[in-house]
Amino acid sequence: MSEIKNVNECRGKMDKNIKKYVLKTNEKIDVLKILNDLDKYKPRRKGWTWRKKLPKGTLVGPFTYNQISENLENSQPLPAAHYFKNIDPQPDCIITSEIASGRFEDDIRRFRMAAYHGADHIMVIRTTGQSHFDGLIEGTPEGVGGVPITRKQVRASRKALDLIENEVGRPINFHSYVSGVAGPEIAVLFNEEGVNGAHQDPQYNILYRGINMFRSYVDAAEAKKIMANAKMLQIDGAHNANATAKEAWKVMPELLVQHSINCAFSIKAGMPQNLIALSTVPPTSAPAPCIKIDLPYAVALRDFFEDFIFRAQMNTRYMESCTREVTVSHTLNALISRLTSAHLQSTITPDEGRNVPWHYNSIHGVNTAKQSLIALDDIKELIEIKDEGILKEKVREIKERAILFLEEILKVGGYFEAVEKGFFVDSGCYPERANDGIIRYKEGGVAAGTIIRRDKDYFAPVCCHFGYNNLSLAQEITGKKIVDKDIEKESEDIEKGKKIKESKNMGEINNKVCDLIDGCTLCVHGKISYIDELDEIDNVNVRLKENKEYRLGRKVKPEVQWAGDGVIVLSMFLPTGERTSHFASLEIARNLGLKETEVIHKQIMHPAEGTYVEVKGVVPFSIDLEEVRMPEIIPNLEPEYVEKIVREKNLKVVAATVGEDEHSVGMREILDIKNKGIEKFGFKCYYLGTSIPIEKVIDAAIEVDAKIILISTIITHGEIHRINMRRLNQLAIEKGIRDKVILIAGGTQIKDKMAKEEGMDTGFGRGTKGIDVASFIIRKITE
Amino acid sequence: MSEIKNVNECRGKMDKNIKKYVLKTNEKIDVLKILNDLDKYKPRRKGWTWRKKLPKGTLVGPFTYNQISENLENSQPLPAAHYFKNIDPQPDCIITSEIASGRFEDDIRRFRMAAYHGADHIMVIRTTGQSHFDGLIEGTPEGVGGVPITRKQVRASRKALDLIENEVGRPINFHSYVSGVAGPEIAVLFNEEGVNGAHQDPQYNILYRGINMFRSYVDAAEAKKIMANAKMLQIDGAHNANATAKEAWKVMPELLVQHSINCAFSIKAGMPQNLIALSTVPPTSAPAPCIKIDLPYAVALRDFFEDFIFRAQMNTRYMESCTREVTVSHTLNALISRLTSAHLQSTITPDEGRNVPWHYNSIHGVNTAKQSLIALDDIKELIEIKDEGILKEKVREIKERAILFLEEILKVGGYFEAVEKGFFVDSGCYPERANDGIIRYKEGGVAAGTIIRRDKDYFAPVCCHFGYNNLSLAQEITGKKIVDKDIEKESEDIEKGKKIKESKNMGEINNKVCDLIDGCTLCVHGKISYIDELDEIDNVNVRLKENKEYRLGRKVKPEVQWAGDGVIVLSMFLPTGERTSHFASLEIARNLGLKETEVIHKQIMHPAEGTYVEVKGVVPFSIDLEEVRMPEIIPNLEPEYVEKIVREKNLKVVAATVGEDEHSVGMREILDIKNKGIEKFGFKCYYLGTSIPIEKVIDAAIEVDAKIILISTIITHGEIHRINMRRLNQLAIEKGIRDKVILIAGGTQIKDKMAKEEGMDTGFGRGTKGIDVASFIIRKITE
Amino acid sequence: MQREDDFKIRRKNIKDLSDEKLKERFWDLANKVVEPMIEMAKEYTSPSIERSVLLRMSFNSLQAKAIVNKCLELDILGKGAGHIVLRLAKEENIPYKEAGEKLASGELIEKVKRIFKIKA
Amino acid sequence: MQREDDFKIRRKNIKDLSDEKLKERFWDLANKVVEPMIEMAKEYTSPSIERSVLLRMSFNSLQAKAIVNKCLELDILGKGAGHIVLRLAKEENIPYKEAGEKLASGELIEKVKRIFKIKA
Repeated sequence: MSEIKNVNECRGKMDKNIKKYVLKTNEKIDVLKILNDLDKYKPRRKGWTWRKKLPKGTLVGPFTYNQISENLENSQPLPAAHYFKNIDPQPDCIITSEIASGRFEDDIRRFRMAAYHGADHIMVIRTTGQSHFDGLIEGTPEGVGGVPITRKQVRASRKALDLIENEVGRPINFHSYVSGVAGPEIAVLFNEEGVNGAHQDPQYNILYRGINMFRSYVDAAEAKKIMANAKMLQIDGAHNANATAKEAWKVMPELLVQHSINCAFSIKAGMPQNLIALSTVPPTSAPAPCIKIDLPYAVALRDFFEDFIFRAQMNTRYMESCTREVTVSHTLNALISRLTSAHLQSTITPDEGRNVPWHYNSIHGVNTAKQSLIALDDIKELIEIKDEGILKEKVREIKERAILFLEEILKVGGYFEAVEKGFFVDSGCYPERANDGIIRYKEGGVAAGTIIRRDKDYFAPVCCHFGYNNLSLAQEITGKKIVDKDIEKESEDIEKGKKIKESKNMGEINNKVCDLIDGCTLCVHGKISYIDELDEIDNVNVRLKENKEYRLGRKVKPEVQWAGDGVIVLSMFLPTGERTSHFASLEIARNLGLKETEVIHKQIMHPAEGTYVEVKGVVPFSIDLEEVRMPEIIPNLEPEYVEKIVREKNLKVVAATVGEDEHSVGMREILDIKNKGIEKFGFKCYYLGTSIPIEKVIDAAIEVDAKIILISTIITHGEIHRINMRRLNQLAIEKGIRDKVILIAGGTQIKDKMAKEEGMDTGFGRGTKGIDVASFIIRKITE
Repeated sequence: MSEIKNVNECRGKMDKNIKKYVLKTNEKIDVLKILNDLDKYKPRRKGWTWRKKLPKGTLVGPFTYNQISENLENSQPLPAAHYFKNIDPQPDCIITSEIASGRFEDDIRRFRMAAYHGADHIMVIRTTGQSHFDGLIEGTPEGVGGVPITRKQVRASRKALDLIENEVGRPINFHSYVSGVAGPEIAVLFNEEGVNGAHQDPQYNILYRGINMFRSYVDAAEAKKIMANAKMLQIDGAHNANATAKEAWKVMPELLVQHSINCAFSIKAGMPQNLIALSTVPPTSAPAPCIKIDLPYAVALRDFFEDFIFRAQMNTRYMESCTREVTVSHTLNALISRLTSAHLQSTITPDEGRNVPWHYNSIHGVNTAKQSLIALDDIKELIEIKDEGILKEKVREIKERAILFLEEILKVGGYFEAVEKGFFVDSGCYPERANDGIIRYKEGGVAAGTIIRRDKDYFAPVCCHFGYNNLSLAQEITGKKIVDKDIEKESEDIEKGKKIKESKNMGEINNKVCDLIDGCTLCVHGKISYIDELDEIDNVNVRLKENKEYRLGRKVKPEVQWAGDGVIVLSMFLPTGERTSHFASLEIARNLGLKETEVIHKQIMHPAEGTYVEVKGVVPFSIDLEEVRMPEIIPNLEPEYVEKIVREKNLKVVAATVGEDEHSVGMREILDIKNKGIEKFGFKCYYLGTSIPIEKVIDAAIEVDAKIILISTIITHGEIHRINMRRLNQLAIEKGIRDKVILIAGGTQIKDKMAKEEGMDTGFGRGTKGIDVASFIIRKITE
Repeated sequence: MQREDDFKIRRKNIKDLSDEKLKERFWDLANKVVEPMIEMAKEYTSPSIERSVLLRMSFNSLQAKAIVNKCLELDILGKGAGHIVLRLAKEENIPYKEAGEKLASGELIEKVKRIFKIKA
Repeated sequence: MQREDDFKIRRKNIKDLSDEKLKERFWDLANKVVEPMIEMAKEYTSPSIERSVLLRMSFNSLQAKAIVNKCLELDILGKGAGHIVLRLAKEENIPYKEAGEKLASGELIEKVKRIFKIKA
C-alpha cells in the first residue's frame, strides 16, 4: 500500500506552500493565517497514506507490542499513561475521527485535537442537503450537521492538516463524501485538492438520499474513476442498512450483497482493490449476546472480501444517550476488529445517540479506539477463532444467504428491479422477508430522467473520463495527438471485469488524454479556477468577526460545537422518580442561571429511589481571563543549590503515610532516590511506613531530630485528611516542637490552602515532584 | 454449591420476621420501618447463595444465551434494552457492588438501586479505623469511607436486603470485612446476623493494616472457623498487592503465593474449598498491552486453584479520573473473566480513581459488568485459548516463579521471617527484587504481644472454637455432657490438612459443643444480646431528623453521597490551556452560584486548543417539588373509541421522513400495524419514505385528501428540524389547506412546545407510541 | 412481499459447495448483477459528469454550471460539453477557455446551434 | 535486598516437572508454609477470641470487653474467659450469665483470684 516515506518528506514539500507558518504546540491555530494566500495553495500529495507499522516485538516503555505503528512526535497519551512513563503507543491501523461542527473554522481546531490524540483519518461530515444540490457550492457558508463541501473549505482544511501533520509527525488523511447528485464534480474537486479518501456508493444515494437510481450509477462510474486516479481510498455505504434496519442483525446477508455490488462495480469502474474499503459495523449490542452474532458476521465478510480494505465502524444503531454504555459497546467493537482485521478503525462520539455530538466526545471516541486496540495488541497470539462448531456454521449460513439474495436479484430482472420490489433494508433475515424494505422506482427520485445517452460523436477531452469517448473525433477537432494505446488497454481490462490489483500506472495512463487541451486540472494544478466567496453574509470572515473576543481576546466561554457557544453539562442525581427528576433538574439548571436548558440523558437508578440526569445549558456570561484567580507559580530552586543547603544543614526528614492509608506509592515517589525523590539532594529520610499513628510520627521526629515532617494521607471520605493534619499540628505544639519543624502534608486530595488551614506549612497535591518539595523546604529553612 | 430453592422460600421465612412491610417499586424504602422492631429481627437464612443458572440455549427476547441465570422479577435493564423488547438477561455469575456512603441509612437506598440493576452481592465498606479497634462498636455512628460495622447497622442492612430481594426476586448476599484486631468477634456477629460473605485474610492485616502478625494468624483461624460454620463465602486480600505495587504486573508470582497461603491456612482452619474465594484482578491496563499480560496470569491462577472460587475484581491500580478510560479497562477485565472464569464479578465505580466514588457511578459500574458479560456470553464457544505458544510459556513461567518464591520463604525460616525481610509487595518480578517491599516485624505492629498461650486447663464452651479446648474439663465443671466424637473427627481432619470438600455437616457437628451452656448464640438466635445505641449524638435518629425535609418532604436536592448533600458536576470544554482552564472552570462554577467547588477531572484536548474539565460543586438551594413546572399528562383515549372515530370519518394520514433524513425507524413504529402503530386503529396511511421534500408531502396530502400530515425529522444540528416544521406550515397555508389538516411533527429531538412555535398542531419526541399520536388526532378532530 | 424463512429449502443447490466454490459463485453473481449498470454508465452521461469535465478543463463551477445548462437547453449534452466548447473554439478560432466563458455568459448560442445543426 | 532476575538459573530444579507435578509441589510448599501458623493458632488465644467466646455465650460486647479486660488484669486469660465465667458460676452457684455480668461490673474479683489461686 502506498506509504509516504516519512514526515520530513511532507515537510519538504510543504515549505513551498505555506511559508514559515509552523504550529507551535502552545499556540492556537490561526484561521486567518490558514486563509491567507489560500488561492495559491497546492496540496503536498494526493492519495491515501497508511501508518508505518513497526516490527513485532517493538519495545515501548516497559512493554513490547506486535501491532503498533511509529510513534507520534507530539501527542496526548491516554490518561493512565503517566503510570507507564507516559508512553503513547499507536495502533497499527488508521484511526478515524468524524468532525461535524458545521463551521470549518471550528472544524480545524477539532482536527488538531483529534490528531493530537492519535486520529489520522479526519472525516469531515458534509452539511445535510448538499447531496441534493446539483452542482458545487463555493465559499464558506455555515452548514447544518456538517460543513458545505466547497473548494475553499476543502482547501483550507487540507492546508490546516498539513500544519497539523507536521506538528504530530504523521501524515493525516482527509476525507469527505462523493455522494449526491454532483458526485463527479466533487470527485474532481477532491482529486484536485488532495483529499485522501471519500465515501462513494451509488446504493447510498438511492436508498437513503432518494436520488434516482440510473443517475446514481452513471455518475458513480465517473466519480470512482476520478477518485482512483488520485489514489483516494473509497469507503462504501453498506453499513447504513445496519444503522437503519430495525433488527440490524437480520440484514447481515444483505450487507454482503451491498458490499459486493459496490465492490464489483468499483473494480469495473477502474478502482484497484486496495483502494476499495468496506464500511462494516458489528451489527448488535448488549443486551444481545452480541459477540456471538457480530463475530461470525465479521469472519464471513472477511472470507468473501479478503483482498479489500476493511473500515471497521463502531455500532451506532443501538446507541442510547448513556455514554458509558456506548463506551462498552465500542470497546467490544474493537475486540471484533482485533479478532478479525481492520485497516481503519473508525470512531463515533459516545454521545452520537443523543444527536448532540460534541467535540470533546469525539476525542473520547478516539481514545476508546486507541486504548482498546493497544490493550488487545495481538490478542490472536493468545487466542484463536475455532475452526469448527457454531461459528463455522453461522459463517457458512450468512454466506449462503447472501448468495441466495444475489440469485433472486438476477431472477427478478436485476438490481434496478430488485430495488423497485423493496429487496433492500427489509428487516427479514434473507430469504425471510418482512415486507418493510425501502422501495425506489426507476423513474422516481431526485434527478430522475437526467441521464443522457451519449451520441456517436460524444467526447470529453480530459483525464479519468469513464465510458464511451470518441477520442479520434477529439483529435480531429483539436488537431492534437494522444497516445491511445494505454487507454484502449484500460478499457479492455474494464471490459473483461478484470480486477486491477495495482493502480501504479493509472495516473500516467490518464495523463495522455488531456494532451488534447494541454493538460487538465488533475494533471496541472495551476489550471484550477479558484473561487473565494460568493455570499457576503454567510461566510467565515463574518463569523470570525462575531466571535472574535472568544477566539483571540481575554474572554473565555465554554464550548461544545462553536467558539463561544457557552454550552456546559450538569450531571446530577435526584432522589425522585424519572419525570419529577426531569423537570426538577431543569429547574435547578435555570436557578443556576443557565439558558436554553435541556435534558440530554436520563437514567432510572430505581423508580422510587432516584434518577440520574444530565442537563445541558448555556452559560450566560464569559470569564475575563485576566480576572481569573490563579495561584502564583513559584519556580523551583536549582538542584545544586538545594543539595548544598541540605548538606550544610544536615537536614533530616521523617515521613509516614498516616491514618488508615495503606498506599505508599505517592510518598515513595517523593522520597526515593530512584524516583527522583528528595533523597537525591542529600536529605536523610526516615520513612516509617503506612497506617502510622500521628503520635508515632511526632515521636520519631523528636528521636532523630528531624527538621521536616512529611505526612501523606489520601483517603478523604469525610474529613479524615483534615483531621490528620490538624492532629499533627496540635501534637507538635503539645510536644513543644512546632516552631522547630516544617510540617508538610501530601496526597491526591491535598491542597496548599487546605493544609495551611489545618496548621501545616504547606500542602502538596497530585503530580508533585521531589524538587517541588525540596524547593519549598529550602526556601522555608533559609527565609 | 448451596442454592436457595427459590425466592418464595425466602418470602415464606420472611413473613415471620417483617410483618407486612413490603417494598412497593414506586415508594421509597422507609428507614424508620426498617429500624422498627429491629431487636426482634432474625435473619431468614445463613450462608452464601449462588444464582440459579439457566440451561444453555435459553431464549430471552429474540436471542439465546448460554451463560445466564434466572431473570429478575423487577429490574432496570440496560439503556439500549428498549431496542430489544426490554430484556434484561442476568449473567450466570454473581455481580458485586461496593457501597460506601458512611451512613447506613444512605447505604440501604444504594443497596436497592444496585440490586435493581442486577447486583446480588452487596459489599459494605467498613469505616477506616475500625480495623484497629480492639472490640465491637455498637449503635449507628457515621463512618469515614464506609460505615462502622455494628450489630445494629448489620442487622438493619440485612433486614433491608430481605425486603429488596423480595422486590427484585433474587437472593442477595450481604458482605463486609472480618479483618483488623477484632476478627473473631466480628465473625461471630456476622454468623449471628446472617451476613453472607466477608473478606478474611491475615496477610491483609499484616501488610496493609500494620497489625501484629502473630495476632493476625491466631485470630484468623478462629474467625475462619466461625465463618465456615455459617457457610459464609470468604474472599482473600491478595489483590491489594496488585493495587499497591508500583508496577503491578511484576507482582504476579507473589499474588499466587499470597493466595496459596490464605487458601492453605483457611482449609486447615476448617473452611471447605467451595467457600474460599480468591480475589483477583487483571494486573494491567492500557497503554500496556494488557491482555497479553492479564490473560496468562488469569490462566495460571485458575490452573493452580481450580477447585476454589474466583472473585474477579476490576483493575483499580491504573485508574485515573477519566471515567471513560476506566469503563474501557473494566470491559476488558470482564473479557478476561469470560475467557477464563469468574464465580463473582466484582465492580468498581468508574470514579474510584478520583477518590470520590458516587452512588450513581456504582450503578454505572454494575451496568458495565452486566453489559460486558452478556455481550460476551459464551465467547468460548467461538474462540479458544491457544494451548501452545507464548501464552502457555508465560503461564508456566508465572507458576514456576511462584514456586521459587515459596521455596525461598521456607529457606529463610518461614512466613514470619519472610515478612521481616520484606518479601512481600516488592516491585521486582520474583526472583527479581527491587528492595522496596513492605517490612513488618514479629514484635511490632498494632496489638503486638497480645496473644496468650492457652493453659492446659483452657477451654471455651462454645461452637466453632478453633484449636486446643479441654472439653473434658468443661464437662466436669458444667456437669453437662457433649458428644465429642464428631469434634474429634473434625480435629483429626484438620490435623491431616485434609481438604473438606463439603461442609454440609459443619453446623450439626458444632452444635454439640454448646450443649455445655444450653446453646450458644450461633445455634440459638434468641440468646443474642442486642444493644441499640450508645451515643446520643452520633446516631441515625439524629441524622434522620437533620435531613428529614430532603428524605420525606417536598424539597429536593441533588445528592451523590448523602441525602441532601447538594453535589452536582459540571462538565465543560474551555478553549484554553490546562492551568487556565482549571481556574477558569472554578470561576464559572462559582459564578453559577455553586459552593465548595473543586476540579475533579481534567483532560488536555490539545495543549493550546483546550481542556475538558469536570468540576463538582454544591447547589446552595433546594427545589420545592410542588413548585416544579411540569406539563400536564393527558391520558390516552381508549383504543376502541379511537378506532370507532377513525372508521366513521375514514381518516387518512400522509407521513414522511423529511429533509435529509434517511432514518425511518421512528416513523415506522408510529405507523406500522405490526409495531402497534396507528394503522391498527384503521387509519389509512400513505408513507412517502425518507428524505422527502416538504413540497411533496403537501402535494400528496392534497392528492389523497388526508386530514393528517405526520413528518419525522431527527437531524437537529443547527435548526433544520425547526426549518422543516416552519416550511410545512407555510406551504400548507400557501396551498390553502392549513385549516383542513392536522400537522404533526415527530423525532427524537422534537418537543411539543417547539413544534407549536413552528406552526405544528403538536410535536412528539422520543418514546412516543402509536396510541399517543392517535389520541391526539382524535381529540383534535372531535374537539 | 412477506415470506417465512425458507433458507433450508432454498440452499439445496449450494449447500454442498466447498467454501472456495461458494466464494467463486458469490463473485460471479455480484459481477453479473453490476454488468448492466456498468454498461449504462459507459453509454450515458449526466449534467454532473459534463460539469466535471468542464472543471477539469479549467472552468470554475459557476461557468461549468452555466455551460451545461445551455447545452441542456439546446439538447446537445449527448455530444459532451467539452466537445461543444472545443468545437466552438475551433470554429471561432479562439482559445477554448474564452469560448467556454462566452457560452457561459450566453454569447455564441446561435453559433452553437449552427455548428450542431439545431433547428428552432 | 536488591536482586537481578535470576529466574533462569533458579528454575533448574523445577523446569522439567510436568504441569501436574508442578501443581503438587506448589501446594506442598504452601501447606508447609502455613503449618507453623496453624499450630500457633491452636496453642494461643487472644483477647478478641475470648471476647468472641463470651459473645457466643450470650454476653453483649460491652460485657465481653469488661470480662476479658478483668481476666487480662488477673493474667488468667490463658484459661479461657468462658472457662472462668463458668467456673465462677459453679463456685457461686448462680447462672453463668449472672456470674459474667458481675465479673464485668467488677464484682467477685477476689473470688476469681481465689479460684485460680492468684497471689497479689
